[in-house]
Amino acid sequence: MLAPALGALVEYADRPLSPSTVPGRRAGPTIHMTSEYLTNWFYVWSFIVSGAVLVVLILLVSKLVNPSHPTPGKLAHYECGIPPVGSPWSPFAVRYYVFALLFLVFDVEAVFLFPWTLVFRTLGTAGFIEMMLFVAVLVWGLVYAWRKGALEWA
Amino acid sequence: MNPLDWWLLLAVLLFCIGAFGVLARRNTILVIMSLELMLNAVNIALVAVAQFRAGSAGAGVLFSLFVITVAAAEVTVGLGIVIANYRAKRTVQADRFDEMKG
Amino acid sequence: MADANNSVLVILPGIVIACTALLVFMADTFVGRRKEILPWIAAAGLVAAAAVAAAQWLDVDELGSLWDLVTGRGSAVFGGREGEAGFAGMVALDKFAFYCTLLFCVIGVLTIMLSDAYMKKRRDAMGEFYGLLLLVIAGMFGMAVSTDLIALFIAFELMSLPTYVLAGFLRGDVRSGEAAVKYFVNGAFSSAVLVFGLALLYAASGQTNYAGIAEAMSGLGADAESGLTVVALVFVAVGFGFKIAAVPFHGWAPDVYEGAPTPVTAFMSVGIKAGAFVGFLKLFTIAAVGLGDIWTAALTVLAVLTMVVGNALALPQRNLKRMLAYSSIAHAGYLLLGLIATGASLDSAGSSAVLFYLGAYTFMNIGAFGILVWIRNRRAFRYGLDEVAGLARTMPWTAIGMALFMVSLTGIPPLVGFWGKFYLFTAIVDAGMTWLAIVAVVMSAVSAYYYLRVVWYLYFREAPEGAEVVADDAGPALGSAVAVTLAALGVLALGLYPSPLISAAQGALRVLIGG
Amino acid sequence: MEGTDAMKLAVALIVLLPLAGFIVTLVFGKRMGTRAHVLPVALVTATAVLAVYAFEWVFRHQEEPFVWDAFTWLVAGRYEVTWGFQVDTLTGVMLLVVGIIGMLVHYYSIGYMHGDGGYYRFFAYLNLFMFAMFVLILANNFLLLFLGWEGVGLCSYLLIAFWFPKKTASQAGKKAFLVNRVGDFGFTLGMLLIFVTTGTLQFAGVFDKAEMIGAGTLLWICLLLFTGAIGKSAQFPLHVWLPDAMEGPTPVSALIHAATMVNAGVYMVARSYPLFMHSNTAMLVVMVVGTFTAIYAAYIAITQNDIKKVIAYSTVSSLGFMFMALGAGAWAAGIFYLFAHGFFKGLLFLCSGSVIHAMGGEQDMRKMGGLRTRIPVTFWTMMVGAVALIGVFPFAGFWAKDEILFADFTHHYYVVWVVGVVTAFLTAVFAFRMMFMTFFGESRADAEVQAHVHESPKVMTIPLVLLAIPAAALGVVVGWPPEEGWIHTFLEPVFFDVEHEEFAWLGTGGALMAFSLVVALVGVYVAYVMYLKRRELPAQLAARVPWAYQASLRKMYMDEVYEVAPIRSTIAFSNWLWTGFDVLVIDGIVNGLARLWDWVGAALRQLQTGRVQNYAFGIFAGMLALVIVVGCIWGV
Repeated sequence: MLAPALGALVEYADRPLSPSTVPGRRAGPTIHMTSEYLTNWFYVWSFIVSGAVLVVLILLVSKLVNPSHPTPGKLAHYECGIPPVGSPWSPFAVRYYVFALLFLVFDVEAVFLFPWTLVFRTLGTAGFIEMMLFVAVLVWGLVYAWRKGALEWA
Repeated sequence: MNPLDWWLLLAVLLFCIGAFGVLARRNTILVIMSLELMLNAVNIALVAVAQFRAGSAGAGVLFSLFVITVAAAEVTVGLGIVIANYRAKRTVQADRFDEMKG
Repeated sequence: MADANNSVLVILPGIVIACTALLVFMADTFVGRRKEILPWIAAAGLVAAAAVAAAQWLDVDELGSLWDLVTGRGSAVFGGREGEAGFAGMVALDKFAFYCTLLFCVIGVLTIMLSDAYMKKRRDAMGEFYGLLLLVIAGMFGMAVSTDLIALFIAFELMSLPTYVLAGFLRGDVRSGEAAVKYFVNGAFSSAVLVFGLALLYAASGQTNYAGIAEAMSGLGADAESGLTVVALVFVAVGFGFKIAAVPFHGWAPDVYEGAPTPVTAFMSVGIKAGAFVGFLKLFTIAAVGLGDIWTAALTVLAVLTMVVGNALALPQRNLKRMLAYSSIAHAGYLLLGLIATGASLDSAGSSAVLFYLGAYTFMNIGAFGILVWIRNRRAFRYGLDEVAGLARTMPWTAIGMALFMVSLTGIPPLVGFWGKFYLFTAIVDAGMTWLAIVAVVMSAVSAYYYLRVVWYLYFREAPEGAEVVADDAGPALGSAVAVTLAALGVLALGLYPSPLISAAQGALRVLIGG
Repeated sequence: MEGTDAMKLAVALIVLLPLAGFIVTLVFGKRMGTRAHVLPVALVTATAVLAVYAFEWVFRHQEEPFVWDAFTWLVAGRYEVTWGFQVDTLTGVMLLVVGIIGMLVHYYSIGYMHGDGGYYRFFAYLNLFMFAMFVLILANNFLLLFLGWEGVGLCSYLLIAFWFPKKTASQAGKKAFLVNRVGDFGFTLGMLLIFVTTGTLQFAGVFDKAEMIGAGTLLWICLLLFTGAIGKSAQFPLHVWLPDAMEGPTPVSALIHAATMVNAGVYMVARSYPLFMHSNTAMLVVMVVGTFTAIYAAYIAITQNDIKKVIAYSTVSSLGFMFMALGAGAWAAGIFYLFAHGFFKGLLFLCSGSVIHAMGGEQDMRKMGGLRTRIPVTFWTMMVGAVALIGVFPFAGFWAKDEILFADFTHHYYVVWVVGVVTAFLTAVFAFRMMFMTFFGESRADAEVQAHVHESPKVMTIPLVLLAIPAAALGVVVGWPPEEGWIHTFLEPVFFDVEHEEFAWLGTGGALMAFSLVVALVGVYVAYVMYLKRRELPAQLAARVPWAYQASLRKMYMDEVYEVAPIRSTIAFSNWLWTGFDVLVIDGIVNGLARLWDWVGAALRQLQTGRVQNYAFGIFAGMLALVIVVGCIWGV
């Protein structure tokens, strides 16, 4: 049911708004397509509408509508359906998160290696050296973490 | 309307859902997840533009790569802060951090 | 990668700073207890970076001396008028970037001095503190040199992420932690908005390079001012407005400033603001130069709100740190006038006024916060206004310094704060927005009330009972003293003779806008 | 032009010496202890000599004022601000007033402040004040003038609150500060407007363009500048700070709040003569405000019992007189009055200080009386001052006041003239009420105060005598003959083409002169009847039955108050003005502004909830709002 609504939206948004728009000026197919969607106000309205609906309304309505007769039972937060017993964190050693974070960082930084491999030949030595420097910095970070004792269970 | 608009619309919706999560969720972990959602919306937009829009297409892809990595760094810092606070305050509820106001 | 070496040269100062950061981190794990060396390494790195930047200028410039260079006299500019571009036009080290590099190094060194006694109390954290500080400064440098959306985004995040940690780096201190959480959540949120804005800018122009964007936009002619561009620029303005704590994106600022360690607060209120301003100044004035009327409209709304709300909220504050936080919000409002002036008139006067004000503000605000650090170093101090009552008798010189900075922040001649406002306001008047100038003048008149109230307490109030208790951060604090003294001298000297700085700022802008 | 180099040196020293005195005294004063005054006094003496030299120079070069751009403060595009000085005849007059009175007050202070805790601080502030005041009058552009303007203001607050442990003192200082904010704000806007319209702040540049400025803009400029003058020169409704400023040490009251700083407003308006000249409306405003203030303050002065408060209100009244003159187009007369007023009002203040000194700090005139014989020097000098104030032939006030009234009359401002005459009458009444209550009749002080009554030391009395001379003779010297007196020809170059009325001895002029003289004397007589004549009676009674003495004495007061109905109503009215209007309404407005902002701030504070996500929500909502606003500005 969203589509027709948006369709209407687009109809509304597509009408020429900016008086300064001169329909005559078109230069080349790309720009043609470009000015087609650049001149419409689709974005303004879609932002305002979806933003307002999704955020403002939900927040405010939930604030206004719900009667607040707080009781201990109601105040218990219910992220996972049942009132949590104790802290959800207790089972895990904090170390676990440190490892998780370290892994996350080094794992994701590796993403730069893939495009590099694609253009490795064209880049040549300079590119190789640069990537080695990049890796060196990462290693440097790892060594730091190790020196700081982040890698030991304690 | 041309396909790029639909992609951008998707990005916008995803972005707003993420924003909603940031604003509405009380648990900081979930807030950080919502932040990632917003950044992924950005990635969709970037890749879509790189796909459909004339101009320097490669830039968009490159940009999205950087967004991904920065997002990782961001979540790392965020979780680190949350952990540190959990140690001090024994809570991850965002609305419990209101000691300073006015 | 033909210009690889050249590119490296262009960002060499930044590389120096970053490498120093890595060095500090590593040294931290090796020096054991002798951590006093770390601040020296950090400071040396900053000085080296400044020296490198200056050297790069001197060897290509026909400029006679470094002085001519700093004062902006002389004709030639590094590598011609455009400055030296690198990494396929992603960065450019021009005179503008040079001015900013020097400014950032000054800010960094002052902050390092300021944190002297403070960090001696917290040896274990020294490594993180100075390393992260350097990383932030490297990010600020990136903001100054970047001429591409991608580079801008990376620099922006490099500037932001370590700051979140710095804000909360008093582990175990609840307020500091709270500051970190607030800063992080809001910061990450707004930078997501920013990067979405950048993406849309890319969508609108198909380019990420500033020059390319400007070209594409001008190619579109009137179509450029479309909904897409409006949203894009507004989003960029939001991310930017957050960093400079412009209303209504300011909510975090007072809490974070209050909770964060005071040296960090001092640095944030000056450095981050400067970094954000120079970065976006470049973006708006090069990439979005043709769309001036759009972002000018957005910034005008922000400026008025920021000046009014910032000052109004500073009035009732009785906690000096918090008062200064709101005051720095208000000053962000004044600074916005400069950008607006440039956007409205395409004249460089406004932007150069911004650069000048950033320099002036550095001395005023670091000085003001430095005084707080210094007092706390001498006696028990919770940053309460009543606690400084009658300080003129117990600590006369401190009181004089505080009074000096407050008066300068108010903008009363002959101190540097006055000239800062003078240039901003005249610029906005020349841009034909006299009403904005009037708002600003009214607001500075209001600000006089809470700034001079401090002076009033210092000199004409009886000291509270038992003021002479043991200090919170007792210990030798030569660094803080030197920092405050330098700041005071800067405020005085530049107040009596601002010409060098202003002409330097104008020289820096000549590169971006044909001022 | 001969001697300019010497002149440059003189001007530079005039500015620099007091500054040096301030710095040195502030830093080393504590160590100098009781000799802290030596350096500042010496320097100020030198300054005064130089000031006289500068005056003499300009006396020789009346047509070609001395202009010197010492050094360019900042060169930035078209904005060029210089440390530029200018000495024309108007400045010359101011130099005499500031230099000489300033020097005498310094000497006087040696005795008056002797043994005070903040001895060195006091002299340091005084020197700083001299510096700022000289900058103010020597400046050749509005910005530098404003710098001095703020400087004297700062010193004024510092010195009013000099005894700040006294709550009232610090309150008074704060009040002065707040009230002046309002004025300075107007002044700032005025400067901004001038800069916007003429593109410069140099006097010469601005005044050259004066004709070109549109009438509306010019009116605004003048009114804004005048707002500044109202604040600084304590005109209604911003006069409230001056009476309270009496909390400061008496030498301060004499120097800053009578002779020099409060004249800054008058000077600034006179300096902007070329601007005001072209805006009749502005002139009218100036005249009306001045006239009203004159009579209003005179009314209040009648019921004051604090000797310093009487003189303070009389100062407000006199300043009103000056603005009345400027507004009525009698520019030279106004400056003439300023010139004379500086001397005799300063004299009066110093004398009151000497009286207070003699009475061991007592300021209430009801506890004085009969001091005539006890402190003769003070008495005679103060008598000179009072006579000069009320304008008795041939003392200084006479000529000045008379020219103003003459101008009012001949320029057909008859109402103003009448008000002026009434004011003159009231002035005579309260001045001599003060004299009689203080110096004549029986002493009403308690015994042990009586015992210690003593004439002040030489260092205080000599300045009194030195001030009494000009207070007496100045009028004849510079003001004779009326309307063609030396002061007129001297100020000719500054106030060019002001039309002159012919002063006919056997015509309007003479008649008016005689009339106002009579009025003054009547006033004196009334005061005599009310506050002196009915005193012998209780004196004789007291000789026989001491217990009846007190009772009858109080009864006497009742009689004095109630016997004459018009006086009663007058007193009631002035009481109402003083307590009701001043204290309630005007203070209310001043404090109200501050409170309003506090309130706004408090309201906005509610939004600062400290919740992370409320801030984030603020960001998001602001983002949407911005999109809408900019979208509406720009596409639709």
